[in-house]
Amino acid sequence: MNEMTKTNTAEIFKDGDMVEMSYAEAIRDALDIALTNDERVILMGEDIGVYGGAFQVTGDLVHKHGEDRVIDTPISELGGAGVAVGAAATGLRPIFEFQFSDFAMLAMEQICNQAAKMRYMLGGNVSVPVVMRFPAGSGTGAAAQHSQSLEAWLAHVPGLKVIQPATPYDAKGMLLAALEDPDPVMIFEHKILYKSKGMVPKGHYTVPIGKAEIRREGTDVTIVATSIMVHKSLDAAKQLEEVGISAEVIDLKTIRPIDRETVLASVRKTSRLVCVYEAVKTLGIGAEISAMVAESDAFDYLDAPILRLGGADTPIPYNPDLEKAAVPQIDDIVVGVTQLVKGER
Amino acid sequence: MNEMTKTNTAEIFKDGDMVEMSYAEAIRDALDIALTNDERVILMGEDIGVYGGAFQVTGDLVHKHGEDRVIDTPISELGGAGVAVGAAATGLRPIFEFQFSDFAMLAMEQICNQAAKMRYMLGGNVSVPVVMRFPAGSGTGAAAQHSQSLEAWLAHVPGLKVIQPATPYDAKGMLLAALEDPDPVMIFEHKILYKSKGMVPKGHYTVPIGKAEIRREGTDVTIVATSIMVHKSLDAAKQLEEVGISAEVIDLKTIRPIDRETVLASVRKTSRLVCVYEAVKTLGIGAEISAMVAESDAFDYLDAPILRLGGADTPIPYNPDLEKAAVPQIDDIVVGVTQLVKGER
Amino acid sequence: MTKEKKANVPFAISNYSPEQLREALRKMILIRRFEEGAEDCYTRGLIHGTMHLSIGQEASAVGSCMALKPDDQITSTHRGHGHCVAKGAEASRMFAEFFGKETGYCKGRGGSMHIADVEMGNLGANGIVAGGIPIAVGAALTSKRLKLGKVVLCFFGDGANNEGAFHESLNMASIWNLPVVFICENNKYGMSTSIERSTAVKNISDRASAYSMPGVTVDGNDLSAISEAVTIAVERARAGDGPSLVESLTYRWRGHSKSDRNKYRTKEEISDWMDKDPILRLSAVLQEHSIITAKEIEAIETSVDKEIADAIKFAQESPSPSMNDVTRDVYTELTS
Amino acid sequence: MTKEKKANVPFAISNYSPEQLREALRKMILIRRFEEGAEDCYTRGLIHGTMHLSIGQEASAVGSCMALKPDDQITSTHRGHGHCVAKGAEASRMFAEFFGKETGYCKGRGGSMHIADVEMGNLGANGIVAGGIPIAVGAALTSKRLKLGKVVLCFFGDGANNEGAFHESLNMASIWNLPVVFICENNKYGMSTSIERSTAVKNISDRASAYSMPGVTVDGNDLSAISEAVTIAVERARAGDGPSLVESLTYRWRGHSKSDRNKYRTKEEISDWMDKDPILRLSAVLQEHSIITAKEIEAIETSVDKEIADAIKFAQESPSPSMNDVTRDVYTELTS
Ligand SMILES: Cc1ncc(C[n+]2csc(CCOP(=O)(O)OP(=O)(O)O)c2C)c(N)n1
Ligand SMILES: Cc1ncc(C[n+]2csc(CCOP(=O)(O)OP(=O)(O)O)c2C)c(N)n1
Ligand SMILES: [Mg+2]
Ligand SMILES: [Mg+2]
Repeated sequence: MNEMTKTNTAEIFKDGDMVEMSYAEAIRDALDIALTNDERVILMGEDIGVYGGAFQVTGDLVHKHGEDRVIDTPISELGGAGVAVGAAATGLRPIFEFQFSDFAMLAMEQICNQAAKMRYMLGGNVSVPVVMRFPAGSGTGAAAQHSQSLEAWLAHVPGLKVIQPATPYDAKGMLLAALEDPDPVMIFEHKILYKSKGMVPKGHYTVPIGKAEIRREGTDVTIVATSIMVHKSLDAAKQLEEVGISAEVIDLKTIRPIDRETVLASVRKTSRLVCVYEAVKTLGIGAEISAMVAESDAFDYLDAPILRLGGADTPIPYNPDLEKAAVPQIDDIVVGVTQLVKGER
Repeated sequence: MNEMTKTNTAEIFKDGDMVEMSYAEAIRDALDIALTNDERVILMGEDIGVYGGAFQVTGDLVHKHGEDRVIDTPISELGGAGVAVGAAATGLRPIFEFQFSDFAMLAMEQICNQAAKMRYMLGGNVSVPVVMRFPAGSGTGAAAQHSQSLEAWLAHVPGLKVIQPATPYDAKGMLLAALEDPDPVMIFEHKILYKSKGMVPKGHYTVPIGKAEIRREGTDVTIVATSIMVHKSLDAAKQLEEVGISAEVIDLKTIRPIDRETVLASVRKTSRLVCVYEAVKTLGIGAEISAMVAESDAFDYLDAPILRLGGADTPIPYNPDLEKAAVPQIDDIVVGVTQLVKGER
Repeated sequence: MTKEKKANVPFAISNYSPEQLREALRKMILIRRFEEGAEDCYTRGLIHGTMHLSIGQEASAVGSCMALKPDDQITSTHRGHGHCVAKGAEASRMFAEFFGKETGYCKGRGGSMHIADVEMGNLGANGIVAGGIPIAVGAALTSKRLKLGKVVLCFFGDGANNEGAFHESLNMASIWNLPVVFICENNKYGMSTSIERSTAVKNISDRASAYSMPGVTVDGNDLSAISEAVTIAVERARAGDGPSLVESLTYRWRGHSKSDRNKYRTKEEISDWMDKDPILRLSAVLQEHSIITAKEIEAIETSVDKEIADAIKFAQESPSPSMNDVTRDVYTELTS
Repeated sequence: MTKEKKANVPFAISNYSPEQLREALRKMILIRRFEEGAEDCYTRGLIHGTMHLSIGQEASAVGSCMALKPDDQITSTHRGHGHCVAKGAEASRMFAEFFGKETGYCKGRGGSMHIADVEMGNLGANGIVAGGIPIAVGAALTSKRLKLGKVVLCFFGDGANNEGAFHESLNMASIWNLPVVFICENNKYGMSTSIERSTAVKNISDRASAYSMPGVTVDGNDLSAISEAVTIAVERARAGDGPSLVESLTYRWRGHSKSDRNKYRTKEEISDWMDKDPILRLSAVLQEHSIITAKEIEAIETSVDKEIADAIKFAQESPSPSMNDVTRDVYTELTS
């Protein structure tokens, strides 16, 4: 894991206010702060209590805040999510954890027909400030039903906000921002990031939803990446630098609503665009980024086709080598960007 | 409704073999043929028996084929779809009707975790030849939970095939092709099309899945449209012709897998691309078409940004005027294309 | 409220004041006329979309909501006009909604299937069968967590009881002992499919035992019977003793929606049930107990007719939404 | 099969031949050693991903599948190794699957959570809790429609019984009278959540009445008890009398998956259940009835040990998939 968060946050927080923690710990810290500061906050999910969550995100919070606040649900994703939606509409601030984002398929109705639309359908007379967390992505050897990246589904749905923090710093700050948001916020967390470390401010702070961040400046090509692909892209950018290619890397952070201006400004500067994401390439978030740029004024600045590096057209395979082959790796980014810059694509 | 199907099919079938029928009747005809020819075929869905289906697609088929073949399910979308998946994996050929595509949200798990992945996860040892039908789209005043166009969700999922027939001819022929397909085929039918008429061959024929069709040739701009937007685009193309703009209109028909070559060839010819679809613009199928072209060699032929005309970023409103304002109309296409061709976009 | 029951005196008569009982009858008549007015507007092409009328089910809606305090909440269904009126909504703003106007309860964005009156505690009809059930449980969780003392009434149909959401929600409500009452309005059909063909138990209330909660089946066309059953369940919930399932047997006189051709049931069945008209039944009981006179009932009818006519007029004359506002309220506008 | 029961003679003893009973014991030992071998390979880093071991639940898998004919089918769960072996799969191809090899049952694409042996009638484990339940009902529908005479056994856990899919599936199986047997392997926990904290009934079999089907709870660590209950249910299904729900009480000795730290249960509870070892119990019964000797059991153990060792060797030496084949079998290749 690269060290970007340090540079990033150093501007805002003095070193003494920061502490190194993992992505999972940063989320737990945010949850702890939220539970402590606001009695309306509750956590719901499967095995988030004494077990501490399948990925140990909630950890020992149940011991501190009690079973009434950190609620183990039965294995009932549709009903559980719906209870969170109903609770949010009536005054609580539930944070619902899907054990794996794949299981959220069972709850699409409550997320997309109810939570996303309730405010609109009711003429603005209600808010649904529910936060949902989706551990996503491949790399754990858990095969096709435990490795998906389905964030594009939710980003297709008006009424939702959808974020993909890539660092411990953002994981904490964006979760705290989500809790202050009056509308439903969906957080996709890549499982492989849970153990990644970074410097995180102590106490309460927020990182705005809807703002992308330039993680690395460059002049030859813009790489727009999400979640774990931000890290892979930064690693690729280092290698590309060695062969004289200067890549700008944008961490999109929020995929609904997209920070259009940050992306377009970068493309106007570099004239080349590569979108990198783990989800299935077809209709993944890179499709939207590409289309957004291709229909904007930035189109006129483009010196090359827009390259997308996304997941292969397959369920995630079990075999570890196939599993890697199914999603973009650092090498793929290096090769793809190099070809693009050299006009070979 | 324009008359494209007549010209289209006249080449293949002699007039005497053809009969005029509505889109709904054409589907019913296909279902009838399938039930008659193959004892493995069953229909499943809510109120598809004596009621004849919410949109009268199955009509009186239950009287002809019996309650054992035309099965009214309880209101249990997840379980019902799952039963169809299990039946398909073991030897039946179920055709499952969701009463409205919106309710398929309840069944995403069985569609996307099971049907789509079963063959792959089991190393190719099983086929899941299930056909599912999704009445979709707005225009009926049924508001946010009964008017969605969610086809992009399914087109994001490897293992599924997803089609959107726009004419009675294709509705019948592609359904019969879907039944011959060994893999799960998802059919999105726009509710407003059910009553539209066209010439349809008698008896059995198939229209291939995966092939787009040029509905109208043109030289200035390529319009790639799906479902009901094919008709709106053809109407717009007529108006555009009057102001001297020659639009080529492609009926995409299949959105997974996309007929890449037909689209790219057209764009190479016209140098301009407009994607028209009813689903929410963000991450709708137009995003994929745009991105596919922007990353292809056809990019070099583009003389203008790629325009997408899709649904507004909102749940479908109830008020009829708002409802129209929420999805592309003929005028929007005329204006959008004109601006694009004139370089105003 | 006490649950006294004098011999041969119906629960409602002994437990509600004459004013309350007359108001209940008025609400039932209002629902009936409301639905007839809506049907008429629909037939005349003034209202678009679809609608699901609750004519014949008035006692179920009113009797259930009688058991509530004003602060209590309900979730409703696609067949939700009656629930909305019963919980205190104004006919004028409901009609304005059907006419797609800014003065409608949902500002013309929701229509019949999403009619709601959040201020009066109606969290909304729902276009998704069983979609409101988990939401009701969530509202009950809020009430318990924040000690609001509210009880939530969750309406759904017989068809909804075969949805997974029903099962998951009743289970959670039970294990967490939440203040919610599940009211299954069993009108014998989910659209065209009879409970015999769709549901593997005879009485839906029999399913209560699968969630260790009380289950009872009552005559939903008898205002007193339904209000008694729901009162017991509401008191239980308010006392912290958890949820109950009440099955209210009733019948819809009209087709499922406006496109129904009634091919799945007989004329005889319909007319048998029309003979059990809940309004006539309550009228008779109230007259029997000298709580109201025939003339007073006539007066109610006249005033309700006027209320409906005024409501439709209000709706027609109300302003339509501006087309610029198509995406308003998708998200909360942040005024910072 | 007849359901004779001599006084004090367990069902299995009187209804199965000595060969069948010895084979049952052999399969249970095979499952135990299989799981231990898998655990060992996992611990040594030879197998990646996660796995859910069924040590302690061997009688439930074997006793249930004993009631089946070879043509009958099963659907299984994430904790599916035992079911797979019980239905006749080879250890070698199962290990090859865990090692991600082309010789594996799923050609290395599925792994532990999707282990299947379609030829032997195992339609597959499932990564989705309750995901296999509707699929089993669908398979039973096929059997009924095409008059195949097959019965489908549907395994799932106690945790799965709170999923909507459970409710919807049992309801449909009942109204359509399908030849399916639902076997809930109640090992007291869904991951860390005890049935007391997750499930609003005492016995999961009590939920059968909500679907008007027979429901029974049996000691799932007693091969005879489980095989008897499932036999009755299978015969009922095969006779066209519809589905049943069998609750098999058992216990997993290991953690839920490899990352479990067992914080939700006590050491005492675990050791109490280890005292009810289903293999020791069956061994004792068979010896008591002179169906097998201690020496013969030892011989089985030795041969099973070799079978597992050979299987692991086969798996290790098998070829890996080619990276070019990453999208193979996403769709059926059409050879035209
Ligand atoms: C999830 C879902 N499935 C199907 C429908 C279509 N639908 C609307 S109402 C209805 C019947 C509902 O029956 P019931 O619950 O008994 O209510 P009733 O109409 O009888 O009041 C159906 C099938 C829907 N709206 N939502
Ligand atoms: C839909 C779904 N929700 C959650 C999970 C995560 N998960 C896997 S197994 C399991 C516990 C299942 O408990 P049970 O059904 O009792 O089976 P057991 O593990 O005890 O054999 C959970 C929560 C999942 N795989 N699928
Ligand atoms: Mg009903
Ligand atoms: Mg269990």
